[in-house]
Amino acid sequence: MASLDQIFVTLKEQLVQLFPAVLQPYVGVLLSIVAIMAVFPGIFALTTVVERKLLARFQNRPGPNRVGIPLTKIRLAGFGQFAADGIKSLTKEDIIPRNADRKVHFIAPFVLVVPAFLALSVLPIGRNMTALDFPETGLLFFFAIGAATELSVFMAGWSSRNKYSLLGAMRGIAQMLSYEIPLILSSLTVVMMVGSLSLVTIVERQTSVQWGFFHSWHVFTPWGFAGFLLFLTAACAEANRTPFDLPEAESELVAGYFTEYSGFKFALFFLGEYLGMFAISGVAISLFLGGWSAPFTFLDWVPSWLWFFGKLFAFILFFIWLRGTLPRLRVDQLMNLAWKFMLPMCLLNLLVVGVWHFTAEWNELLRWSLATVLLAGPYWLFSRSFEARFKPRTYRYAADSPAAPVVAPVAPQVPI
Amino acid sequence: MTPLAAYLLVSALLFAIGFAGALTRRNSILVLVGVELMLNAANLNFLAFWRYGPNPEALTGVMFVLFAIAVAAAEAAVGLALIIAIYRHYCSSNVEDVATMKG
Amino acid sequence: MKGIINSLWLIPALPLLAAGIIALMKRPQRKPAAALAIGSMALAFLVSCVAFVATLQPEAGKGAVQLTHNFAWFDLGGSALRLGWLLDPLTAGMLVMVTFVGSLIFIFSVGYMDHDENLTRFFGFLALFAAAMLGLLIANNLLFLFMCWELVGVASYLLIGFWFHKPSAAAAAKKAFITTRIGDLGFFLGIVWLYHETGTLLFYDNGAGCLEQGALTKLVTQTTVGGMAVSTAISLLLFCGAVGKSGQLPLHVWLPDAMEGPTPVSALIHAATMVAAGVFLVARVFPLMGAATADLGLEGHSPHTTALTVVTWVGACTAVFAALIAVAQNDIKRILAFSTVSQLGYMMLGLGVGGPAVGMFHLLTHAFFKALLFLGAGSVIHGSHHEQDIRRMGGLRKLMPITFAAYAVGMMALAGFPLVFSGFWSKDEVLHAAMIWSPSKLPFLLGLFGAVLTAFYMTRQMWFVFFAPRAESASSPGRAAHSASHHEPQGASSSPHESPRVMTLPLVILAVATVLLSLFATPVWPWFHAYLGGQLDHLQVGWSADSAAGLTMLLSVLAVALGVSASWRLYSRGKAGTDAVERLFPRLFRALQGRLYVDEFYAATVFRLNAAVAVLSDWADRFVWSSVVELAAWLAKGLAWLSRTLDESGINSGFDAGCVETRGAGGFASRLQNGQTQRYLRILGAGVVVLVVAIVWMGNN
Amino acid sequence: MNFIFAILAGLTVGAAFAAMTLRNLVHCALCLTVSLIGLALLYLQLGAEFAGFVQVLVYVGAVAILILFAVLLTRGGEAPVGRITNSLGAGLLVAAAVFGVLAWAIIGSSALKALPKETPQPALLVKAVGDKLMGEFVLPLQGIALLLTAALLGAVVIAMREKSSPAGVAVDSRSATRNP
Repeated sequence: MASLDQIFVTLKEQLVQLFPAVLQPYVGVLLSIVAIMAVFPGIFALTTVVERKLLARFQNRPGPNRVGIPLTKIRLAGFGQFAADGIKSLTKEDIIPRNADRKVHFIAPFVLVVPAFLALSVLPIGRNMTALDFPETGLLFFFAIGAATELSVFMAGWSSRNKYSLLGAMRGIAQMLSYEIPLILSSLTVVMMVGSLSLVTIVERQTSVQWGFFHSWHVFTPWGFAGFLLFLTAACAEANRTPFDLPEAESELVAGYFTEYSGFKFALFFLGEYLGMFAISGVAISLFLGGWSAPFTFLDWVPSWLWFFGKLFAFILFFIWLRGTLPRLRVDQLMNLAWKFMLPMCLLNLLVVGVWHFTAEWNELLRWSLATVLLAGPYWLFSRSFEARFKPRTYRYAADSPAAPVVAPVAPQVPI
Repeated sequence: MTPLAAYLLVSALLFAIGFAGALTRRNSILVLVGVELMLNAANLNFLAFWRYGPNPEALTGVMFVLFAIAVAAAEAAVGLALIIAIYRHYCSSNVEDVATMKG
Repeated sequence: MKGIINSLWLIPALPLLAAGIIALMKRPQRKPAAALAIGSMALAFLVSCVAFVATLQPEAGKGAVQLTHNFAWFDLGGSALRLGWLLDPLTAGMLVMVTFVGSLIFIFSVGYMDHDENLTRFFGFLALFAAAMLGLLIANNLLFLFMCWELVGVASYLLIGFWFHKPSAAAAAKKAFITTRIGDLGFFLGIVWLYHETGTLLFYDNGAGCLEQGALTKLVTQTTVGGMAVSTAISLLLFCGAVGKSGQLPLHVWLPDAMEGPTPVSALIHAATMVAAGVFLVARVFPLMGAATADLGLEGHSPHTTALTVVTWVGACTAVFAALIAVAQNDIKRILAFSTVSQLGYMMLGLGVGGPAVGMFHLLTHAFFKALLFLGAGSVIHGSHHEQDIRRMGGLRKLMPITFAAYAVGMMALAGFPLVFSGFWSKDEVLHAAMIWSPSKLPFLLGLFGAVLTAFYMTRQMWFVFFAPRAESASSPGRAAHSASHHEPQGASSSPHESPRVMTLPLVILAVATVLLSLFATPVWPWFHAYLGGQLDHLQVGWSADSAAGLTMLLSVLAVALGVSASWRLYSRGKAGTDAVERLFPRLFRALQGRLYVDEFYAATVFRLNAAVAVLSDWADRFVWSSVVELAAWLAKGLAWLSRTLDESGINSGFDAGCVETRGAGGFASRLQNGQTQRYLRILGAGVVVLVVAIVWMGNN
Repeated sequence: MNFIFAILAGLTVGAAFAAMTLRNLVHCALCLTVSLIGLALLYLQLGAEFAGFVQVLVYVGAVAILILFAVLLTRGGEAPVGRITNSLGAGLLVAAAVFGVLAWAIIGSSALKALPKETPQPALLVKAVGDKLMGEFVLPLQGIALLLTAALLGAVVIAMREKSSPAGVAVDSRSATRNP
């Protein structure tokens, strides 16, 4: 079984051996990058169809089910759709608005896609399977690269010379900046506990066996659970997924910052968005869900990369499910949630991690209940104060606003 | 030329470019950009000296750069806030327009 | 159990904390505020019970339990100002009474003040009041006692003037505050003198306190003006405070006016807290008051010192005086107020002739039944829509049965119905002690007469409120106006109704307590005496009183019977709407109704004197002092003119020359500051170039 | 001379030059971003991985975005017409003098020549940085925390929209200062 687990690693080594020694390191990196650039767009293609079909089922309609293999009767339940979509977007006319800033307009999609691939390449997708291993700063690299997304959104929105694009870009940047803070803070909990910024180390730390039959994933601790939920919420917002899809709210802003994109560049934006979602899901998996490790020790025989991709698919399905279920937030609700709920909870979670670290000698039950109380009490308080904010709002101009009060002319008071 | 001298030259060039920008551009945001470039040039100096200096294990260069980045972030935030406030006040972001306090 | 002394401070601290928290609450937070106040009082009651239990086990041969806990508050030069807590039977009994009655009054207030929008503030003040009183009780330091004493005064000011939008309430609050301040002046002088003489204000401090043997001996042997012993003089000064606080004869005028406050406040002031403070003070400093010199060492029940004699006479006179006035009052609460003044007179009388046990027992029983009566009156007022005139009530026996029953118990206790009512036993003790008081029999006779009057006016009140045929409310103009102001429809809803359970429950509890208390100080089982005296282990059941006791009981029963029967006959046969006594003695009645014109007397004498002194000072200020001031002002003006002339002609020209030069230099420098940031920056850059060149040159050389 | 260093240095300096010379402010800001990324790569080249990634995170993720927002908030999105520089000759002269003096000092420095030409890559452990931050440099760290808080509050207060329009007041004060 170990051979199946390491099959890609050995394959790469043997391929590298075919080249002269001087070129070997470069070839190794190249192979890894090629693999990444092949696998994740493939998952992207699959996801588009799955999402369309699943959303259709949620809405009680069949969804794409026609396109199969051309010139045959095989329909593959519509799973040939992605190829058709891809060909369509590649062959469509590339429209650039006349007033647009052409250079920036052209660069923007690449600024989105390239960092997304880079971010994907630091993920440990299996045992010994990390394309770009930064032994010191993997997680930091991920977040640093993530900053490029905002830049790309700005470039796309600004260069289009379109109000909707600019508004969408502004919304998007504000949202990403706001949710980057809870995202980083909630992942800091793991960094604090593990003492390393390397994703590989973090995953390996979670493979230790607890109570004989399951791996000690971070999500199975109070702080880990809270951190996971916070991370997941922030990740939804970072990936612009429902219920945080305000930047591209089609009912308000047409399509947000990529309104003015078409054809291949639009496809690149689409790809970039999904790759970003995969990357952030992968980080969530690595930080909290044990990365490539199996949940139970008796399932260890399943290859590690299969576990990773299985979890990734679970995440994708979860995101699709959310999109089919939840309504969109309002802008003020979005910001309130980030700054007034998630940020305090993240800071509190950092505190709890500290407590957890220093109470390692304690009785497990006591430690658990202390951490749980520390998290659940404020959670209850914060969420209570939040209920009021989600109630319907009366708008200033919708409320009765009588005409300006008529001021009666006051007769001058003449002293008699 | 040693690598250190090369880094220092790049740093000096960067500093000079930033300085020239800060000296000549009319828009105050670009003056701030020039200042940022100068700060970063200084950071490159610190790191170059840390890398090629006598005792890199002391990490002083790296620490200084980290602190400098934090301070620069604060400086940028306050500076831009000032520029926006000035823009609201004078409806201009040109440096030579803001001379109310001149002698 | 003895360790309770270290946490005795909890008892006042709890209501104080509650008051502090309530002060921070918002107005709509009514329920939390009430719950907090009541809860803190209930907790204080529990701690008090623990303290009480601790005092029940005296160590053999040492007398009463006396626990103290002293500590230095702050250092003052070489000496430290020390405060402390004191726990002895006196304190413990008062603590239990105050917290118990206080809790009940708090609970009652929930119902009574239900319609008031400032309930939160009310409970804050109540808690502050209770805290101050409890602090006063546990004080082992006269200064601390005085501070709490003044706090009680402030709280009473706030509470009496609670409905400050009524001018009468605001005036009453001011009156209460100022009148008691007059007494407090004497009190404070006494404190200062005592500190001057003994160097300590601690009551008990292991032999070094001001109420202990060493200090007392010193005080008694020294004499001051007129050959009076210093102890007597200080005692009288301290008694001034008690007179003010407890509404004794010259300074009783504030107490009836204090009825302007809400009824629970009246109950609290009259039963548990404020007026009891004066009596408590006398009982507390009783060793000082009773400290006798050798030449005054007469035989008797207690040492007949000058101070105690004064106390006795003041008490006896107050008892009769107030009872007389009470006969002719028509306001239900005002009758009770004068009754309180009268009963306080009894307490003082008891203290003077019989010592702390006699006076304090009457204080305790009175606290219960007067709280009961006031709360009952509150219930009646609440039930009959804030009607306070007894002539407009009547027939409430059927409409408010629970209130009636409880009120009857209180009335009988106050009037001194024999055997099962605590008031009988405590009053009997006072009378008994007065009877065997050797200097004079007149206080006893006055007391007896007071007892007749007490029975008389209480019966009158009962008859008017509960028995008299119901007056037609619609015919009364005042009543109609009252109803109109409340927008109430005339008819069914305006008829009196029984109060809610939150108000009747405290009444029932207090009634039961009133009856039960009578068990504790009968001549058969004088438990309370033994408790205060620390002789619980010698307590025996059996007839322990002398022959005078029997006689006293008989006389007091007769007095009660006389009062009740006379009153009942007069009033039950009289016509409705008029007063029988008024018909018989119209002039006397009017004088009594006018409260014997004491207020008017004060207005004619004290106020005029005050005004005259004010005019005199004004004149002196205007003509004597102002001329001195103006002379000084002229001198200063002349000096100023001289220096100005010197300044302008001499010094200034030199400065001017300097200033011109400086200005020129500044003008030159200011041209450099053209406001162009980039120009500054260029100069800076040039400076950097010069600097670097200089550094490199120096480094190379 | 390293080939990669040359590319990175060229990228950085070129982007910086563009940032200081372009007409459109947004282009300037984007070029600044490129220059800062180039600097971060130079840091990586120097072995300061942590500092490099922090540089990207802070400058690209925050400062660049901040500058872009400021550009848009001050209506700088359109390329300005007319003069974009101010006393160009004097400024360039001073800047060139500064560069000349610095380069002269660097090249002529004997102390630099005394340093070894090649040193082994120092092992920079993030853990060591963390230990230093929490140990030796804990006071500056606290100071930075305080500074950032103060800057946050200050930025909010300064940039907060004033209630009343102060434009009239400003004009008044300016005209008032014209009088000697």
